[in-house]
Amino acid sequence: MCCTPSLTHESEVGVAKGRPGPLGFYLASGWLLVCVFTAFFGDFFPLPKWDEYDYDNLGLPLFSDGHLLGTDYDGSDVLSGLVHGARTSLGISFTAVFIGSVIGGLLGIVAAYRRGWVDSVVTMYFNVSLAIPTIVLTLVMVALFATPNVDDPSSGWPRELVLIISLTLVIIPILGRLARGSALSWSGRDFVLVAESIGMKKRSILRTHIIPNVLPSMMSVAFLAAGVVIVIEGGLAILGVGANPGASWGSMLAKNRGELAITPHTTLVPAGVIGLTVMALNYFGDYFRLRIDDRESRI
Amino acid sequence: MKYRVALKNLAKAVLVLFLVTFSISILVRWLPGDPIEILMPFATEEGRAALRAELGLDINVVQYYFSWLFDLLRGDFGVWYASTGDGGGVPVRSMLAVALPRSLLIMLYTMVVSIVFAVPLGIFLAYRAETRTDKTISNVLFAVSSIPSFAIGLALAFVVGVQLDLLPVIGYVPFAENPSEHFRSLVMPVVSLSIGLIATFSRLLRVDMIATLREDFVTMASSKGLSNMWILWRHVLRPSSSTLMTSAALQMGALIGGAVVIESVFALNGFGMLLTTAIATRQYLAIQSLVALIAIAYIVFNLIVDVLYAVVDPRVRGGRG
Amino acid sequence: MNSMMSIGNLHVRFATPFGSLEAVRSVDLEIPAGASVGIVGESGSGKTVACRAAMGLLSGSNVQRDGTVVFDGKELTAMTREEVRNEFGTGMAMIFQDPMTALNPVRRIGTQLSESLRLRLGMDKKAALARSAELLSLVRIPDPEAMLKKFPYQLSGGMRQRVMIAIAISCNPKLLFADEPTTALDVTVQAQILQLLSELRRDLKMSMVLITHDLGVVANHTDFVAVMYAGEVVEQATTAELFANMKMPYTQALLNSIPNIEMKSGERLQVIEGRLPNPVDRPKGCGFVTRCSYAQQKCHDEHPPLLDAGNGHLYRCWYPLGHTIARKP
Amino acid sequence: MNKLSRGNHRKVAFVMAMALVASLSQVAPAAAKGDDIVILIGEKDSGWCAQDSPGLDQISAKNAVAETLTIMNEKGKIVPYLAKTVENSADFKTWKFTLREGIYFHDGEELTAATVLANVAANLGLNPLIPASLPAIAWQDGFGGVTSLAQFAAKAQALGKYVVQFNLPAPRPLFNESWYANGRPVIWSTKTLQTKACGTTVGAGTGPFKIRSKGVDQFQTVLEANPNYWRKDAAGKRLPKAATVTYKVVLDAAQRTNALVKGQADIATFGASSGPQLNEMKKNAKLVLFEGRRDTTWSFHMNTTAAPFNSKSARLAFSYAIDREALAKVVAKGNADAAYCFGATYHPYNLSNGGKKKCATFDLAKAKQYVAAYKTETGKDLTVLLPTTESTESAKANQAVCNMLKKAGAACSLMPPVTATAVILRGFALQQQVSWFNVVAGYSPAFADLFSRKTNLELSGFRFTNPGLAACFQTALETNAAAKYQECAAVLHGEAYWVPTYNEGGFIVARNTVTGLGETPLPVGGKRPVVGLSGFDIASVKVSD
Repeated sequence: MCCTPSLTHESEVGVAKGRPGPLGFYLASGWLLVCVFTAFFGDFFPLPKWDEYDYDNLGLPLFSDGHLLGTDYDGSDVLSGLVHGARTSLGISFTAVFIGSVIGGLLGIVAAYRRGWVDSVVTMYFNVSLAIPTIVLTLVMVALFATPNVDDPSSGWPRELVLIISLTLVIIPILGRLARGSALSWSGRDFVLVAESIGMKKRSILRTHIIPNVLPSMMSVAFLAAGVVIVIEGGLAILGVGANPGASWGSMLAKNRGELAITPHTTLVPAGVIGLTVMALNYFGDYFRLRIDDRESRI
Repeated sequence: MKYRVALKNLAKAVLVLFLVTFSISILVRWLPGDPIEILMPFATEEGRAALRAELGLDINVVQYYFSWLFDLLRGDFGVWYASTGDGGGVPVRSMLAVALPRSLLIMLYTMVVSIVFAVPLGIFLAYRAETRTDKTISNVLFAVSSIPSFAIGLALAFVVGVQLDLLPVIGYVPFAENPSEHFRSLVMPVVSLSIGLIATFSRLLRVDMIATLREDFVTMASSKGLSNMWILWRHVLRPSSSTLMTSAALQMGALIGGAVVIESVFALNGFGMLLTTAIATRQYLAIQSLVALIAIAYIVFNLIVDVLYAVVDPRVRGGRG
Repeated sequence: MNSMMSIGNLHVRFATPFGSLEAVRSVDLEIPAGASVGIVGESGSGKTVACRAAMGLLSGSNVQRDGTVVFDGKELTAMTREEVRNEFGTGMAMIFQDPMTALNPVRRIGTQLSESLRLRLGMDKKAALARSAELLSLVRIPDPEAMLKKFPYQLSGGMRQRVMIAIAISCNPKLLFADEPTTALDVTVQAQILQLLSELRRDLKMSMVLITHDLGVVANHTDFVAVMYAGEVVEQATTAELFANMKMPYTQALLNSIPNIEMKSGERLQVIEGRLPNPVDRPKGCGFVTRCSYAQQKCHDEHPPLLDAGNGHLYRCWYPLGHTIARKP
Repeated sequence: MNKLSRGNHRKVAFVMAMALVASLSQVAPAAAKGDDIVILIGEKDSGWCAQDSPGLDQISAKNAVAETLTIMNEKGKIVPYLAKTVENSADFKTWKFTLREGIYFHDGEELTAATVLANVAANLGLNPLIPASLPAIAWQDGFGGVTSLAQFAAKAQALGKYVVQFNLPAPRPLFNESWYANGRPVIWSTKTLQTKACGTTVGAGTGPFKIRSKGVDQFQTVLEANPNYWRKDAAGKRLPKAATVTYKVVLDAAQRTNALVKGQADIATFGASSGPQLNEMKKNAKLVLFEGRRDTTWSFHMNTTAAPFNSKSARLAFSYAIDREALAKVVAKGNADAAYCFGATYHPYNLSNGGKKKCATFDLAKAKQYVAAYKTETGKDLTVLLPTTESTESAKANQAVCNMLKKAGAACSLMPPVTATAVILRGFALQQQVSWFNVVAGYSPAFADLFSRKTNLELSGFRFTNPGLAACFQTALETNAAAKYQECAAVLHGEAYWVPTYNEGGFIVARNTVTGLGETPLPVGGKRPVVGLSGFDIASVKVSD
């Protein structure tokens, strides 16, 4: 209470004051809800198909008849692209981050709590996979799994699935390291020692003391990671290993990048949508973190 | 005691290096398609057998790995086979001699620029934490950091390069050839890569600095009558920089191979393009050597950061913390 | 006697989402030149905030400070931040509670000590370091030259506190705030540090404000005492007068909560039951009412004003000690 | 120490900032002026050796250094070039090339009959199954499939210092064209042939420019004028006009456009797939566009030895499903034509003469019908796998094709470039069902050759298993009769082995300061086309200040 620093405008109470206000929260979650809704029910919207080219309407500007957000220079409808892209981008990013944080989180927590050789092995795994570049990993994964056997062209795994797997592999060590660090600091706290001293089983200590405390910071970072994955996927699209051209927000950007000077809206609009989503995810993550901080402080 | 810790870290680093290169050996072998067919589609039987032996396809992966490793340790990075050649090619080392310095410089400049801009920005945001200024800038930074670098690069090329006619839009000029052109040729690529990093770094720094600003020693410094700028730069920055350094080390490794898209846009033709081409054309030896270099870079930067931790925070030197 | 600092009707409010939190309210305090004033109160009573507010160390969009603070003839409350900052170090200085957290862990003792000499007094680097060594010997640190090169974590708690005192007095301040300077230390070191402070105060002719929760410390090292409770000054007198003629049940409770050598074995230390009132939603009567064994209905209904018992002895109680009627069974 | 390093940080930051400011404040550099020409090309390649597979952009650079015995003039006719005369017997079995005298390689060697024989010998044994070795196909086929020097010696001989004679086992009416083959079979000096790196990083030819430096990564090639060049301009003045030429590889078409508009380059080449950029540049008064004849046909061809395209129904379904008009628009934005039958209308294979199209064209109903027929035949759904390259255009075009197939009821997926590149490199798609292939060779006998060589048909990526077709093309090749070619082409299309999609020409865009493009006279009269099948001639090109 006493130690309000003079230097910053933030103080302990200041944080409370600076908590994301309800308006921002509603805006952010509203945007995410719209995106998620679109991802699920986009097919029912009365729109042209995202991957069909309207050959007579190349590069229509915004607010054209029949094409609300115009078309790109290939004649595909930008709005339908965004609607379809919501499913691909969010699907890939949310799934990869969710699975990645569950696996990474568990590995990290177990490593931190068991210490010894388990910790060494898990940490080594994190370091090794961090040292392998994302691009190499994804290129190899796509070559390995997303390539249909020529004798049976329907045999390869869907590209999106392979992307999810490789991005999950990218996420695991990042969130895993975070979880390990956080679990390490929590497991040194007094209440854990107390629990141990009264003979509580390791597993129940993990369940009741460590995991609930590690979870909040993991979740706030996971929200950020979800945003980052949306962006990474766009970068992969340029190398031809991302989603098909125009199938995700990132690949819309990648596909239309050459026409930036000619039909700027076809890059700016998807970039704006990605930006908004990443911002909303960040906001949500922040809100989440502060809510949890709040909970802790009330205990 | 200290030396033992250092040795232990070094041993771990070597083990990581070993595991990375070994797993790449295995992964590369799994890649679909017979490399002989790809690298030497029209060779004679003897030629095929020779290449098969050279690529170690006739021995098991462990033997092959070690023979590659010993070659690498001797400085032999393998051969880059001409795409439709008869098994002849260019040494990977001579390809690297062209590509690696470029990528390292781009990485270095990007880091310097990102940090030079991110640090004051992070300090400013922490100083103004939770004010409207902070929130506005933070949100803008987030939006900007979510735009992929290639989009920023192309937009810059068009606006700064073509419309304002300020900078060259393509090409790389070596420093030795013309220092000022060298910098000019790299401004846009470096800026495209930096913008996202500036956003990331300044936000990381902001969070850590806000925590540090709550420390008593900041109030103490303030009560000594020191100016805010002095306190922020001299008292708060250093104890708040560990996350930033960790993140920077990770990014450096990633930038060397990961700038491929920017390399392509600005016709810089560095390490990233080499790597992706190597994978697409199944340059087995090259892939392994290139990935090994990235892993080495990753490890070296992490070791450097460990040393920097000690420079920045004396408690680490003392064996605490 | 000249006034070194005069605090008039000081209020400090923090804006919170739950409403305005009034941490300090209507504090009047006089710090005579050359005198030592003790501010006593339990944790959260607002003593630290009051002092920091008086110095001008609190700022931010969520902090609101009202009242006047006159320091050495200058009205601090009317000055800009820059002007106030110019008073820091040379005019006013502060010693913090926990020397572990108040010294920057990543900077050398010498750097931290000499920087104010260089920045505030304009000394060059060499002179500043020489002076720093002198200051360290002044606070009785052995081998000051070696000490300059050390980092805070390499020092013991007592040493760190001495370093902090050295930093605080480095620019010869006229007024020294010592915010619980000994809480973080063990008992033997506590006594040495307090002794040192008193001697320094005398030698350097400083005024001092000693913030503590320990009435025992106050008894030995101060000339005047102000007791704070829930953001208010509830009792104020010269030290001698206060101990001779204690008016507030709260002050007495504080006194009883100090361990005493004369305590018989088996006797239990008295604790003050209950909690400080919620600063956002204060009771309308006396803030101590729920914890006071003397409380009457009036204490619930009306906020007691500051009353004068003569001799400059002020107190804030409807039923002060020594008052015959009001004792509860 | 801490103090010091901290001080340095500031200094370093300051210096960096100043350097940035200084470099920004400078005015942009002037474009390469006068004698130095900068040309941007959109394609990286592995080298210029005969076995390498340079594309058009690289060939234009390669032909600035090394030249061919014959060449195509602006009317599309093959004329002698390094050779002074080319004579043949009436049965097209004996060919005599008389070389020009006094032509010297950059390394000082004189061009003689021996050099030509050494060049042919160096290319024996190359695998003719990949397009890269189209010249090898032509040569080897011409010699009846010889693979050893001993066999070769009997069939080719020097009749004098400057005369070479080839005795072919079968009639080859277009043997002179084999020595042009879009600029591929260049004549290197004997020393160049002896190095492994023949033209990859070094090499001496007879061309107007010699190699000054060529990066191992093939991204930048700097050439300098050959002072002893044999050709002169129309006024009899020395060629080449420029002092240096720099070829830079810029993969991104938008960036080639930017650099050109900005003046960082003088000339850039584009394919029709850069349609959006071309359309923009057409509006820019500072730039001049040259479009070559639309004689490159992008086609699909199918592997008939394996499912699904061993079924004629599958092939017909594919052929009818593709809307050529739409595809041309998707890919080229008005800078290419739909190809209904093979090639441009003047091509000997072309069947659409007189408006009577004899080829399968877009017809969704028929496509659906054949998809269904395939299902009844085999019990399986028709599934097609299209290989893509890294380029966005390739992915876009393939996706459009996939959509068309899906509309017809067939399944379709894209093969990722990381795998497709490998498969494509692998001796022309040994495993592929379908490949996208550009047939540049308007008149190249080498192309027909692919169908006529029975063994190749079985091994190559084309894998046509139709002996009748092979024989047909063999006859056409030996007689060079357009009618015969059309007859074979009719079979080709009737069986839907071959699905042409669109025809494109190359584009050269130059700044209006560039002069002399396409003005170099050929020694036998006439000119090279501005944009030809082997790129363009830069001997007379100059940039005015």
